[in-house]
Amino acid sequence: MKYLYYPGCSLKSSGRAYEESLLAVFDALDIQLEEIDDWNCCGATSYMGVDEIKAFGLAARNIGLANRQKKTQDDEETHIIAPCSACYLVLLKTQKYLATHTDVRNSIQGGLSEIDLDLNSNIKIRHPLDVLVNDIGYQKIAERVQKPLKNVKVASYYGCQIIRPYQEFDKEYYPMTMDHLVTKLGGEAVDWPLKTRCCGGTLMGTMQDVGLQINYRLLKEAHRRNADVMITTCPLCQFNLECYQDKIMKSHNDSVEMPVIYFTQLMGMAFGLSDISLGLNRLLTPVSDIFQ
Amino acid sequence: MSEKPKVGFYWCASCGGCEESVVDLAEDILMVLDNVDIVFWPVAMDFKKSDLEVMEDASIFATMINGAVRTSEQEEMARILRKKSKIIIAYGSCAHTGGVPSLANQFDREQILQYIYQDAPTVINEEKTRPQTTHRKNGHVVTLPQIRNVVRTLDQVIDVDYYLPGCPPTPKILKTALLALLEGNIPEKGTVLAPDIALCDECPRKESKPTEIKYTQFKRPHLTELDPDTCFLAQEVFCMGPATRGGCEALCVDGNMPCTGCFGPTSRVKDQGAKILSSICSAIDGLDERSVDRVLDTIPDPIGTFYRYALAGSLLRRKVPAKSSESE
Amino acid sequence: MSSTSKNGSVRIGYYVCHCGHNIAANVDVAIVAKEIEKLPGVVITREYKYMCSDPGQELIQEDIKELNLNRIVVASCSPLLHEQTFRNALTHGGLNPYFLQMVNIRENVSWVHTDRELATQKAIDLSRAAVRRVAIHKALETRQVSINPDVLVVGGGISGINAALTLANAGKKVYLVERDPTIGGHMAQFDKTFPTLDCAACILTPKMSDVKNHPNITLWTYSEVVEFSGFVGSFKAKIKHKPRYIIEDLCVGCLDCIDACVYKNPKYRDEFNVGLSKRKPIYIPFPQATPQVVVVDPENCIQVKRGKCKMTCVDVCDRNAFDFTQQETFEEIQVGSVILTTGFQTFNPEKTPYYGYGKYDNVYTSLEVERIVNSAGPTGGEVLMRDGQKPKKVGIVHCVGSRDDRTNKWCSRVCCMYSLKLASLIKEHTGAEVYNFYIDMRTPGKGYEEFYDKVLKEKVHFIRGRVAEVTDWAAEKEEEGKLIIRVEDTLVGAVRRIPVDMVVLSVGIEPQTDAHDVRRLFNISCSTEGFFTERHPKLAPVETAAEGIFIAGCCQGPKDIPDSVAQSGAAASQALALIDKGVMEMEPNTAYVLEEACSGCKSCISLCPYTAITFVEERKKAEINEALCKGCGTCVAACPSSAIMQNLFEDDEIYSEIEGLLSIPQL
Amino acid sequence: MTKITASDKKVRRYIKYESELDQTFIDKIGDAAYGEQLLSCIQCGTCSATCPISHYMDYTPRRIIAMVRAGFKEEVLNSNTIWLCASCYGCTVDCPREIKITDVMYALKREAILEGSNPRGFPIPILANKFFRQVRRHGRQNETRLLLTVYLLTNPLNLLKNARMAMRLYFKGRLSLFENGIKQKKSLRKLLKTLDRNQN
Amino acid sequence: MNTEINKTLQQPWKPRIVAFFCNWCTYTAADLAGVSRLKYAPSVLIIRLMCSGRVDPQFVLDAFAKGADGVLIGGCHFGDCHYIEGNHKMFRRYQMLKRMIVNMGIEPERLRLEWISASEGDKLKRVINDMNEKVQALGPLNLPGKFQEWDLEIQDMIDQNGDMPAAKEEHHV
Ligand SMILES: Cc1cc2nc3c(=O)[nH]c(=O)nc-3n(C[C@H](O)[C@H](O)[C@H](O)COP(=O)(O)OP(=O)(O)OC[C@H]3O[C@@H](n4cnc5c(N)ncnc54)[C@H](O)[C@@H]3O)c2cc1C
Ligand SMILES: Cc1cc2nc3c(=O)[nH]c(=O)nc-3n(C[C@H](O)[C@H](O)[C@H](O)COP(=O)(O)OP(=O)(O)OC[C@H]3O[C@@H](n4cnc5c(N)ncnc54)[C@H](O)[C@@H]3O)c2cc1C
Ligand code: SF4
Ligand code: SF4
Ligand code: SF4
Ligand code: SF4
Ligand code: SF4
Ligand code: SF4
Ligand code: SF4
Ligand code: SF4
Repeated sequence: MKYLYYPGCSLKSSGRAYEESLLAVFDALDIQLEEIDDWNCCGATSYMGVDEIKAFGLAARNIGLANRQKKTQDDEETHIIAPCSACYLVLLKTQKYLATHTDVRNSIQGGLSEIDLDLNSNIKIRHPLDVLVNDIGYQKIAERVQKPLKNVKVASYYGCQIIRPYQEFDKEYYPMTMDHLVTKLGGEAVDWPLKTRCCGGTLMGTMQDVGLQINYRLLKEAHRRNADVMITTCPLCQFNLECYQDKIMKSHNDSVEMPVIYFTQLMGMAFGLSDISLGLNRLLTPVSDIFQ
Repeated sequence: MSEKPKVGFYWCASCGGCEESVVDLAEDILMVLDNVDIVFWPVAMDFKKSDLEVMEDASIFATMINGAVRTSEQEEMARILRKKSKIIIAYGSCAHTGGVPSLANQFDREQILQYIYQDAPTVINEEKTRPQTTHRKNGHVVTLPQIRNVVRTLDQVIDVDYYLPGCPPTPKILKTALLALLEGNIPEKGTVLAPDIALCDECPRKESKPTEIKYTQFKRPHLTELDPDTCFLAQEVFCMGPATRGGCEALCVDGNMPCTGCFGPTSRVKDQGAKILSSICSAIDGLDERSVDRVLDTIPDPIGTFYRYALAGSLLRRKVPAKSSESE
Repeated sequence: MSSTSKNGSVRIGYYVCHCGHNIAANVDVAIVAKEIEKLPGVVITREYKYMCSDPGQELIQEDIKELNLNRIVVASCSPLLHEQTFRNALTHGGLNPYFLQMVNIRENVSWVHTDRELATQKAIDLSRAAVRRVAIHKALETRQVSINPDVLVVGGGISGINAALTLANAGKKVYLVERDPTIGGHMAQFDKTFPTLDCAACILTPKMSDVKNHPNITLWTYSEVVEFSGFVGSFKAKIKHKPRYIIEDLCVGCLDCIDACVYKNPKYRDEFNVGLSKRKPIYIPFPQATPQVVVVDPENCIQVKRGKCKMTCVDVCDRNAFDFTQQETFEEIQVGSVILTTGFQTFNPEKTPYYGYGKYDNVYTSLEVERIVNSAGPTGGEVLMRDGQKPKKVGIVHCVGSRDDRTNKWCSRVCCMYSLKLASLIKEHTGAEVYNFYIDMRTPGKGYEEFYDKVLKEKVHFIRGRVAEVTDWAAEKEEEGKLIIRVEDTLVGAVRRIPVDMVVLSVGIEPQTDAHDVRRLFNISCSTEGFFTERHPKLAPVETAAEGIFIAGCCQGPKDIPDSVAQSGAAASQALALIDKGVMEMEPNTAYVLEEACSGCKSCISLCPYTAITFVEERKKAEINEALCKGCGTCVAACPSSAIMQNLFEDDEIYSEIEGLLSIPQL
Repeated sequence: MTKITASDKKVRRYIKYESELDQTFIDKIGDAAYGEQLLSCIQCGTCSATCPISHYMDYTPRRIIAMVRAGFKEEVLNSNTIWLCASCYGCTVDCPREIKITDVMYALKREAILEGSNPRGFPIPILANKFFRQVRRHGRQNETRLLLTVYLLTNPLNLLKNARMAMRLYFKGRLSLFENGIKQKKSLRKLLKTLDRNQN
Repeated sequence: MNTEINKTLQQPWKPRIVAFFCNWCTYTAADLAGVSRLKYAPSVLIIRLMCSGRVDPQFVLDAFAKGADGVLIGGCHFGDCHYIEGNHKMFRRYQMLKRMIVNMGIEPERLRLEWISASEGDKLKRVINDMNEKVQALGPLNLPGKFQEWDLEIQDMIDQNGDMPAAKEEHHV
């Protein structure tokens, strides 16, 4: 099966390492990804709060583009892989909303027709985590492991937006896919209660005090549970938890230092891929030293 | 051989299939020919109206007329035949209940002509020529019959004695009916000469029909892989069998196609379409408007589905024209 | 078509009533009578001041005799009011009562229209329809069924026990079928009952032994109804008895065998204690179980499973009560009515993972806590947690699984009250701080609010807010090692985190998982969730749409013990009323299949709400059980061959009404 | 709630007259995306308890719902709650009445922007607006420039505070200063324009 | 014909609506409307059935064919049906019947289904008056007249030949 790839804005800047590691891991598993041509911003969270119709419109354009690309290639069922939680949620939400609200759908379809795009088709929005564990399967991933993560305790942090309220691949209260993945990579999954608690999103930028406190709670609990590393599925979570760590520790006067990396980076490491190919060099809190 | 009873055949608005079915009697036809004298059969032999007109009234024992009645000529011929025949048998769905031609009753004559002679994508007709009832050329006048606004069943035009249903009637029921009549076994006037019980009774798939079906959709037969042994309704494929007179030996079902209703309703039913609607829609799966409508949406052409062969003979007979077009 | 009397021709008498001024003021009755007189078949038309009065009725009777009338039309008030009156008049006049047709020209005409001419015209139209219709009426017989006085009660909770005793005390024979090894239901598991806090065992056990000892009650525990058929007055039920491997009549309940079992220690989940303790493969659910007979668990007993046990149990029994060859046995009984009291089950909190049930040891369901506070329970009445500790702080979470669109939408009605009860009991047993987290406090019942007040004064904490989460995530030092309850204290307006040692989930009441099977078996209806539906929510709360089948207790909807008892008493008295009357009369408006016209298409079978229609395999035709048909006519309308007819509402009768109504030429 | 100027500044009027309420508010918000269920809120507070940010909000989500119902339009639109909501959907998933609270928050944000009643000095509406423009112009967002603008517009001091981190990120290749727009900008603008038109 | 009636007939045209009411809810509501002396248009002619589930679509078409200008069906609200769900079954048929008559050129306002409980006498009044008004505005449907009118095109031949087709009777075996 071929997957279309929707990177989203973050994966081209602050989340660059996510993209690098994602591509490396998919490549290592022999899965082709094809970037959607001329994709635009997903219309994320903040846009919804300004103009809903246009937010849906932006997301819909991407779906329309995928539809066009799909048609030219004659694939039956096309899946868009959206790694950023916000993009994933917005695309999924748009699709589900338009499916049930005909008036809005008609209006959006009207706009798309003007630029020769078309919504109708059976396109599925997928998160790479979903694709990896459900399409590729734990089995195949386990087989690819070259350097098992012996004795590494991993706290899987799903964040909020990939797990609720639209997805269907995992439980919304106690998601376990990433935890299972960690065990398949040879590591030890830490059971901790905050794995779906929000990182505050853009609050870190806009109301820093609030953002720092929220992220402190997360790091603190992971620490308390003796995690060696935290893995995330979202560029914003990773950014908040990693890049602000200095500040978090300073403002709370507590040492909660911990590497925070993308789950794809962790996979790549277990696969034995090079640091550079996984973008590990881009981390502010280095990670390599804990893997002996 | 003038001892043999005289028999006539005539066709009105029909596809010719009914005539074909007479021929399909194959070797049996010889047996029929042995017993009767065909005195009128324009499709097979050269008979003219004038031949008919000179016959004595009530000199024909039985005439079988197939086809719905759509033109003035057909009306005229039907009337003459009525006069000349002791027994008139409406032969086939079209004569019986209107048949497929009567689906045209959903439109006005004008709408139909407009489409056929102008709007149809395959038509080029810049002069906007339309058929005329009279045409003069080189001093000759050619007349054509008039096309009526309404398609009619035979009994809406003349008095009919018996009906042979089917599109076309099967050779078997024709033979049985003919022989019965010839033997002087004369049923009550108005009888439909086929078993008075619905198709399910003789359908080979009857066993496989569950006692409870909740319809969640109706699948189009041509888009569905049809199980060759299971009742169509159980496969959510629309089947007219429950509301259609049997006697066809379930030919369509044998060919893995659902019954479309050509034998018409059974005798207690006034309106075949209304009855199938009633039975099937009662069992739709859905408690609210939205879910019911979702199922109903999968029957895109209700009239064509419920009344494929019976629109002219139905309670409403034809579409009520909109006020504006009525006045013309 | 029309079957007429004697001389074969239809002779109709038409009577139009003035109803004092009620009709005559707005309808010109004289003109109506004159118009109707012209119709074919009408022999006589009369107008009269009060048709329903004795002289009015006598008028009809005399005409029947003198004019040889065989059809009567009365144009007066609503048939819902006087149809019976005039039917009786026909009977007295020697005519079959169903040769009557009424025309409602009061409620449907004179009272609702002001234009006299139009009203008169409408009265004529309606009368013409009636005249046409009555001409083809048939003679019909009123149906009567006699009632077998025996009653089947299904489910031996407090509701079933009470219903059975009420009937038995009235001298009726009762079969009580319970699927567990003992009767008692949920109530047997409680320690105290709200609002009086009287001891459940003290009030229940005497009733249980009454049931066992009552000469009129046949008690079958460990049994189920597996087949059920028939109709009101004469139902047939097949009962399955599961093997206990003990001869019930021999066992005296000494329990020596349990001690003697080769399993030295209890090993298997004890259902009665909701899994809080273990039992052996041979056990008795609880000491006062009724009947007081042990039962062998076929899943775990070595002898049953593999046939190779030393059978130390058998050796010790000096009553020779063991019989390992026992098989399932079946029994058929005949009864005239049935009372269903199959009760409820509690909501499974694994469906609300945010409350940590099954994840954290110290999260309990209320039913578990009922056992824990019970002095006969697994902890001997001491409130101890799974780790053996006494809790110092306890949180009781209300509405678990209830009032929630994602689980059960309804309010379970008893959990507020039992949460108050448990709060009070826990505080009494342990002195712990107890917190109740509630959305709304529902205490509608006699003495209930007073009980709430008492618990308030016991210094139990009440926080109005639905708990969002129970977690072991400690945000502050004080929270470490505790379970933290996160809630908005909506009255104060602040989010709070309250660390506790023990959490009690007040799980809601929901229908038994097999409720749909049971309803299908007994042919009644239930809501999509599975609570059995009463015939009318206010006026027929224990009857069902199926004649002769009654419901009571929690199988009908959540309720507490007082209401269960009241309702089961009501159900028993409804059954008694039926038995006392001995027969039931039914309107002859049943549907019937014309076999020669039925193609066996089965379209009708599932449409009947009372499963009165069956497909007869031998003849491949549908057949309607007249006793079950209630005459709705749904199947009649739906039969695609018009092979189903309906007495009193035949197709032809309705067509002639339509024709009669409309036969005036339109302008 | 409305302040009154009394000689003692601490005295406030805590009464609300019907004339001060907007009874149509609920319909407006209810009509917006997914808001239909609003009326069935039982004020259970699950949303507030679940919300990771409610303790910073001036009204908890539950109170916002109650106030929307009652027509406290001014207070709601001026509250920081709607801007603090991080769209984590926790409340939406937990609400026993399946009220889409997150979408209600969105609807309220939109309403606030429309009415121009954003709380002062609150950078979130500004961020949203900037973001909006950037996407309209280039089709994608550039996080760096976005943040820069926001900081400059709201609290330039913040910029200094975060400067060190920014430098580190820059050297790690995680900040890009260049616009990285899409190719068919025109078609995107056309789409947005059509949608604008359709809306009005 | 009586002069009184003739006078009625000469009055401005009034619609004739055939109503099928279920015994338990809507018919009882009509009784209630009567007892409460509510006033409504005299155009509705009621036929009482035990349940709205008894309404055979043939009845509706037959009523139209025999000259009704409208057909009103009344039953119990969902959940209140005396026979549990006869009204649901009627509703499903009605949804299709409605599509069908519209396809056959009959205005949708001429067929109406209403749930009217035994206590809703005022709703009954409202529904009848409203339907009466709408049908009045549409004018007569008059199918029997239309059938005659349509057959005018074959009348000349009939006259010429002097024989009319016998009225179509139901064919019984
Ligand atoms: C935790 C808790 C505490 C409570 N505390 C109180 C209280 O203090 N005071 C109070 O008034 N109420 C209390 N209640 C409510 C009380 O439990 C019920 O009102 C009462 O038990 C209802 O009795 P019942 O007979 O209808 O049902 P049940 O007690 O459930 O009995 C039903 C019986 O039917 C049997 N059965 C089920 N299906 C079948 C079948 N198919 N065939 C044969 N048998 C069958 C079952 O085995 C069971 O024995 C409490 C409820 C709970 C959950
Ligand atoms: C405002 C209001 C609204 C309500 N709405 C609803 C509702 O919507 N649904 C619902 O289910 N319930 C409702 N209820 C409750 C309902 O009214 C009662 O449940 C019900 O009426 C109780 O009926 P009853 O026969 O016990 O008592 P009552 O209705 O009080 O009847 C008692 C009768 O006994 C007579 N009587 C009294 N003493 C004597 C005597 N010594 N000798 C002879 N006769 C005597 C009285 O005159 C009276 O006729 C409502 C109650 C109120 C106050
Ligand atoms: S419904 Fe059709 S397929 Fe099914 S038994 Fe009847 S005729 Fe046969
Ligand atoms: S089976 Fe025998 S030993 Fe066991 S309890 Fe009964 S009587 Fe006692
Ligand atoms: S047979 Fe064995 S296992 Fe079973 S009850 Fe007796 S001793 Fe126990
Ligand atoms: S009784 Fe109380 S605890 Fe139980 S569901 Fe109702 S409100 Fe909730
Ligand atoms: S619907 Fe009619 S034909 Fe079909 S099985 Fe029932 S009674 Fe027979
Ligand atoms: S009339 Fe109603 S109750 Fe009687 S058999 Fe038919 S569907 Fe069942
Ligand atoms: S969780 Fe839902 S029902 Fe409860 S207060 Fe919040 S919005 Fe209202
Ligand atoms: S979506 Fe907003 S209001 Fe809801 S829980 Fe998350 S932050 Fe709080």
